[in-house]
Amino acid sequence: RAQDTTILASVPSLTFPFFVHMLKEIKDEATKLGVATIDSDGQNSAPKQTADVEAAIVQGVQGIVISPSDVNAMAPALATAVENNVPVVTVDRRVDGVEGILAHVGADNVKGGEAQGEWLLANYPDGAKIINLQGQPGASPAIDRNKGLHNVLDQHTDKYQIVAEQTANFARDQGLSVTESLLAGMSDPPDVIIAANDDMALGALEAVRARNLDDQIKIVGFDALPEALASIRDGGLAGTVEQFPGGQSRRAVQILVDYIQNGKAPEENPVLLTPIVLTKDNLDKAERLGEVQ
Amino acid sequence: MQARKADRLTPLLQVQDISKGFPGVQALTGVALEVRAGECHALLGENGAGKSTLLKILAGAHRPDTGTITFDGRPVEIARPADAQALGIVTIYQEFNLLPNLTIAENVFVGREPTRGPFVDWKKLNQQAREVTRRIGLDMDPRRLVKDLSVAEQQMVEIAKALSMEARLVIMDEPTAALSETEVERLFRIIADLKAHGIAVVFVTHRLDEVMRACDRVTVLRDGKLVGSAEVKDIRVDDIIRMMVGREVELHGRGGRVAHRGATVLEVQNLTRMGDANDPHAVRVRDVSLTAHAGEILGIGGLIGAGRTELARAIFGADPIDSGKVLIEGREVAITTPQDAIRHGIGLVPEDRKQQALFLSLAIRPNLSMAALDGLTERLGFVSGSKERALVERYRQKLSIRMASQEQPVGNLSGGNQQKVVLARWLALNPKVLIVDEPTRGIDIAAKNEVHHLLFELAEAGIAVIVISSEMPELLRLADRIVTMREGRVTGELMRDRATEESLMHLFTHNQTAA
Amino acid sequence: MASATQTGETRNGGIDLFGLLATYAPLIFLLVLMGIFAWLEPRFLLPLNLVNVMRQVSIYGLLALGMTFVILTAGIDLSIGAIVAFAGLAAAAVAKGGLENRFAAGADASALGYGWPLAMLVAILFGTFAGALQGFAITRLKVPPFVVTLGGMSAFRGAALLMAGGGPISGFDPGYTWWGQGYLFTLPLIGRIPVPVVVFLLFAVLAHIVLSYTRYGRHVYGVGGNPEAARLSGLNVRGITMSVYVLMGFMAGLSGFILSARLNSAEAVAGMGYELIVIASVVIGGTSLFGGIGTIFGTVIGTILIGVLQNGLVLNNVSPYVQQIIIGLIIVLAVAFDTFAKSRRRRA
Amino acid sequence: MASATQTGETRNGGIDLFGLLATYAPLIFLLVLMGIFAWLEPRFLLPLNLVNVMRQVSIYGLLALGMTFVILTAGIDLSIGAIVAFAGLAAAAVAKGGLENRFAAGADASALGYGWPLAMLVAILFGTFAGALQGFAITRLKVPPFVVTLGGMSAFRGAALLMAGGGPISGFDPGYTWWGQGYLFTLPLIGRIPVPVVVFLLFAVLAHIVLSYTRYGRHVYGVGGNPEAARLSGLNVRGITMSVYVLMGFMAGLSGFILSARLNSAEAVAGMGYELIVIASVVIGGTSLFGGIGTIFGTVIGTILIGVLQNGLVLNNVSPYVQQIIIGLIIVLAVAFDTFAKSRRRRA
Ligand SMILES: Nc1ncnc2c1ncn2[C@@H]1O[C@H](COP(=O)(O)OP(=O)(O)OP(=O)(O)O)[C@@H](O)[C@H]1O
Ligand SMILES: Nc1ncnc2c1ncn2[C@@H]1O[C@H](COP(=O)(O)OP(=O)(O)OP(=O)(O)O)[C@@H](O)[C@H]1O
Ligand SMILES: [Mg+2]
Ligand SMILES: [Mg+2]
Repeated sequence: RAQDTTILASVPSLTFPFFVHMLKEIKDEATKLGVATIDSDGQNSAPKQTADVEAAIVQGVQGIVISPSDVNAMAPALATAVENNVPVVTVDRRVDGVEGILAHVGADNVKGGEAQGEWLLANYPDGAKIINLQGQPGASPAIDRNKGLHNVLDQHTDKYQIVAEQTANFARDQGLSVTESLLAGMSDPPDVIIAANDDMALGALEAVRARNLDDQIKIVGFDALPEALASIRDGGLAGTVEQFPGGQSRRAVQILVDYIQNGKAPEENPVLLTPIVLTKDNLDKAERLGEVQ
Repeated sequence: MQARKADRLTPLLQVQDISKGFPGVQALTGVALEVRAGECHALLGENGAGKSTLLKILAGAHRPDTGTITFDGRPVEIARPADAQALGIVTIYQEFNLLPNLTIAENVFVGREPTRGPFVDWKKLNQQAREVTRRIGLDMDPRRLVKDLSVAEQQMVEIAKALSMEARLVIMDEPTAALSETEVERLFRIIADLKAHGIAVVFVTHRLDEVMRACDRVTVLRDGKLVGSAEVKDIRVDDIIRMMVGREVELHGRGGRVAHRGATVLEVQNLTRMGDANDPHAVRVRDVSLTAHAGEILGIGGLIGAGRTELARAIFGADPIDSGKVLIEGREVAITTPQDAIRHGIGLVPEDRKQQALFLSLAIRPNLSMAALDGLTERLGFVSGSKERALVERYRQKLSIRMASQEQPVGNLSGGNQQKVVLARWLALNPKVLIVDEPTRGIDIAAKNEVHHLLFELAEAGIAVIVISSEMPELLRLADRIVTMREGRVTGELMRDRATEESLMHLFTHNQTAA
Repeated sequence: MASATQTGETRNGGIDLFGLLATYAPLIFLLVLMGIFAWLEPRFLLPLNLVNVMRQVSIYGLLALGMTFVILTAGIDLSIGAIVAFAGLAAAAVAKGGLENRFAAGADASALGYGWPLAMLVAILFGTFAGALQGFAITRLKVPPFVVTLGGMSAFRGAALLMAGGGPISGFDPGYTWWGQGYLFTLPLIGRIPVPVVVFLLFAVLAHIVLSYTRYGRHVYGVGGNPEAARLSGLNVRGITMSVYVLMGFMAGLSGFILSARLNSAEAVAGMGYELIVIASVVIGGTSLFGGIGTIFGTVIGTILIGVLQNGLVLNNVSPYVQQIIIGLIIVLAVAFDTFAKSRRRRA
Repeated sequence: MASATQTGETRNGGIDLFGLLATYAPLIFLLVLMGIFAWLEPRFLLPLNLVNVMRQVSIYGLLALGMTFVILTAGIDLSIGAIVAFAGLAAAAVAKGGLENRFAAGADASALGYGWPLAMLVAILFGTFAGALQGFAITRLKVPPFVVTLGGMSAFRGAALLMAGGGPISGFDPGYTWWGQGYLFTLPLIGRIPVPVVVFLLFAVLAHIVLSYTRYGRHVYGVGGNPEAARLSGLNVRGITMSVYVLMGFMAGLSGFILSARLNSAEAVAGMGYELIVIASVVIGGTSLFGGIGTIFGTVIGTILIGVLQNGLVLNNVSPYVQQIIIGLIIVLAVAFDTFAKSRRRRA
């Protein structure tokens, strides 16, 4: 009966490598458990993801693994799913105000931002000047990661001074050009650049290198993409935040399939993985190290 | 419109000391105009004299810089078209002002559509439109879209629109330019009818015979200044011309031209072009055969919608043909695009200058050289600036095109000079066959005269010239031989000496083929 | 439209097949597409699914109605996505009684806030105002619509972000969410009909009547066909042009409200990219970007076509990447088909 | 084009102030803007910063050159962002010798791959091909450019995502990255001049020459100014229209290559939203969306203006939200100013 089980695997946007990886992991795990999947790309739009969920319900899927594009906006669609007795497991991001979500597996972005902050405290005990490269304005991961960073730093405003806070829209070229501009505008360079994702961090790295400031300025990204890991390995980025998307995804699928096939609800819920900052020293903890030759 | 018997002597409209400047041009300086109720008043002048500008001021399309307007004895302020309409000043503009995507009926009553509740009353609208269009002899389904009409048909819609209004003064800016004899006749009857109802008409034309036939008084402008006014009965055409041009212009002669027909250059055999596969009424050109000879001017005459333009376009490869052959110097040639036509030495000066010939966003130089660039191009596709300027200069002199500089935007040349630029574009390719469609539409007598003589010269130079004209005098003056068309068919052919207005009109309106 | 060409009648009153084909090309294309999807995946035809599709398109649809007016005047509006977000946030803020208590849950929210009627009103006012602002720039500063609304796209998005302080506002009372999630009545076979669908169809009928049977509507066509001529014919071209952007703004405001109700949340990134989807829908529906030609009927079809496309591809589990490729191709093909059909009709 | 309208020369050969104003309106606007930024933040004028700005705009600039040709024919191309990503990935794949070893670091990469010359070639071929495809749909299927390239935008992005499988390809050999990060020579006061800037300026000069002095350029203006007249003058309207999209594709391909070299990485999301920035630049430069009017000089100014705007706002550490609002307003104002200046000049 495993064969005729089909689940929906939906992520916020496949334009971000992070979610591409997440989707891939979900599918792999599903295949391993002999479960078919329907893929869905939210295309950064709650209505689009809602449409996909609704279509899947029509399709008669037995379960849904989803990383909601928005905590609130996806609630109605997932509520419908629950009403139709389609079990839902959320990954990475929660959904608010829906009764009867089977489980949430995640390491939320605020914690990730906090991890970046903690890394600062640890590595710059006596303070630092910081450039904060924020993600796409208004997008929930951008908001949460930024919030996390501030949660930590705002308690030590005396020592840790954010000299510039600009958005680079999660995009590498803007990470580069914005950093270029900021550096040109500063009499003395900052100590650290904190970026809300690896793309922007890697862009910033190119800018810093171009000014030969790479040994003065440390850069921390977010998402632990293989490219970032490679960069850390080769002494580029100082670090990145690992949220174990693969682990989350696999765990989520296991929980869901276990419930569908054996009616067993998970004992622990929510399943929370604490994000960590990866550096040269603990690179071995990186989930996707394997993908880096 | 209801009759109002008005005292014929007190002026209905009095315009004093009007000046209007456009950036770079002073279009009008201290012009005055006086129009009496129930008269037809001709406003004359060369291209660019300021006629349309003055009329647009009366219509509320332009604001004058200075000057006063008195209407019905009261000083009035005409700020926008609506004001003019409120006063009963109705205008037929020189450039068409129809809404292409609306029906004939909607265009006639635009802004005044009969409504039932919040809705347009279509039945009433169409039936009222029918009445008006019938009155001016345009018998067509009022639900047809205006964009599907020919130039002349559109002009008739304009007239219908004007007549449908509560008019006291009807302004007509070159209404006959796009019309052929029969419509012109009809228009004159309409004007007479208007006068009878005490409605005044201001009439602009470049055809002076029309002034003599239909108008009571004339006012002449030159270079935006008033030259004078006169009673038509007191003056002769030559006087008017002297007022307009400031010198004598020989009008009727053929410049001592004697036709000597050379070898056959162009031969068209059984050419047919369907307008639309599934609408038999739309056949544009049916089974037309004709020949054009070197050194000869061939005229093609007909009423509007006769298919002349369509024939010209088909020969030139601008429209696809459904059957028939085209031979150049005896050899059959395949012409499917204008490029083909040009390669085989055919040129076409289209009927609608602004829409089909001019590049209004460009200067005179690129406009004139556009078709001839190949000849001016050197290595790597570079256009030789010197050669190009030389070319433009040559034709400026040859055609005496009045321009300030080659870099002047072609848009602010007068109609006549614009037409010369277009002609020059084709002469620069020295074609074997030159087809000119309505070559003098909307250009003044002096310029017209020059264009005519130019066409004579071209024929002398051994080019086969084909002239399409809706103006019979022009046809009779220019052509050595005239082919007549009706409903897409050739209805006859006359040598010049045998052709008269009567014989032509007969062929335009009857189907039998004369020798 | 009571014009010969649009009703597919020939001059001589008979029936003109090509005319009909030209008029109904988008519909034919839609039906073919639906046929294919139904054949590949019978579930596609389930009433539940079709109702879903209709609800999904209803917001695009509302926008497309306004866009039809804009494009008929040969204009364009790229700012609607931003206005949707902007208006949605405004409505949410009102409903929550200010930005402070943005996450207060449903129950007490209604207590704090000013209720949905005011919220809806404010959303519409914001949208209309935004539209008027752009209409002003277009008619008075004489800046082409593409540029003005490109600027507006950036400016209003910025305004929305500023207003939201980046964060979403969510959790509205049932009266509010009813507008996006509620149902109005139940039809036999089909089932419950969602509110947004009804709103969309109501406005569609209204828009059709206005465009085809009122002076104003006819004048919109006129202005689109030839502005200068329209002016000289005594039409108030500026006013009419202004009005279509105001109308578009009104629709965007309303859509913003309904979207927030549907998602039970308003955020600054809402509505991103809607402008292109909506313009595509309108053009697929046979409206000419050069103005003067187009119908509401076509727009409705075009909107549904895009919705069916997205739904059908997901239903058939097509890879998301491939989906984008197919959608791109279909958009071009649909318009190509329409153009071809029109060209076979009596040439203008 | 060297017409009175552009060179501000009057009929009587004298100097026409309004003509000049009209010609140089964008430049004037740019200088004013730079003045303001310099006043707010003196570091804005540092050679280093100005060089940065030039490098940042060089890629938009290359695209804007192609877009000028397109818009001169009254066309538009919304697909360039997607093509940039697509071409960049193609180049990267070649340089890395396939998608497998996408993160292999610099050194060994060169060993594996086929080197930058082939990579560059492939990027340009991909771009050109994409352009040709769209040109075909526009000239043969008679689908309006807006629609075709809207479809292309979706389709090529999908293709890029498919190709990249979502992940970036990065780490190229020095020969490759030189095209984005290298320097060609050093100027006295200014300092080292980046390669992309030189490439941009070279192509700008080339484009200017082609448009102003060659038959082809003339034909482009002709087709844009009045297609029907162009056809009747024996111009190959289809061919010319086709060519501008091919040209645009070529530029997009080249830009994709240079962008990947600059970022030392290629990804499917590269170039998102470039189309609008680029179109804005061209229009700000005084090119008319209705075709037939425009200059390369204006486009260069327009591009720099956008770059200066973004850079200046960041330098002054303006809130990102407010930045979007300001950029939106400036775009409209710049074009309004240009329109006004032109309207005061003798009408063409
Ligand atoms: N909108 C305008 N902008 C600039 N110049 C204009 C404009 N309209 C007319 N002109 C100029 O004003 C002068 C008078 O033009 P107008 O059209 O009144 O002449 P006209 O007597 O009607 O000529 P025609 O017999 O060819 O119609 C011309 O030099 C023309 O170039
Ligand atoms: N653009 C058009 N759309 C539809 N029908 C047209 C169009 N132009 C002309 N026709 C029709 O084709 C026939 C021939 O028109 P055409 O213009 O060739 O006549 P013509 O002899 O050139 O007269 P004129 O040029 O003075 O209008 C007429 O029935 C006319 O109504
Ligand atoms: Mg005139
Ligand atoms: Mg004709």
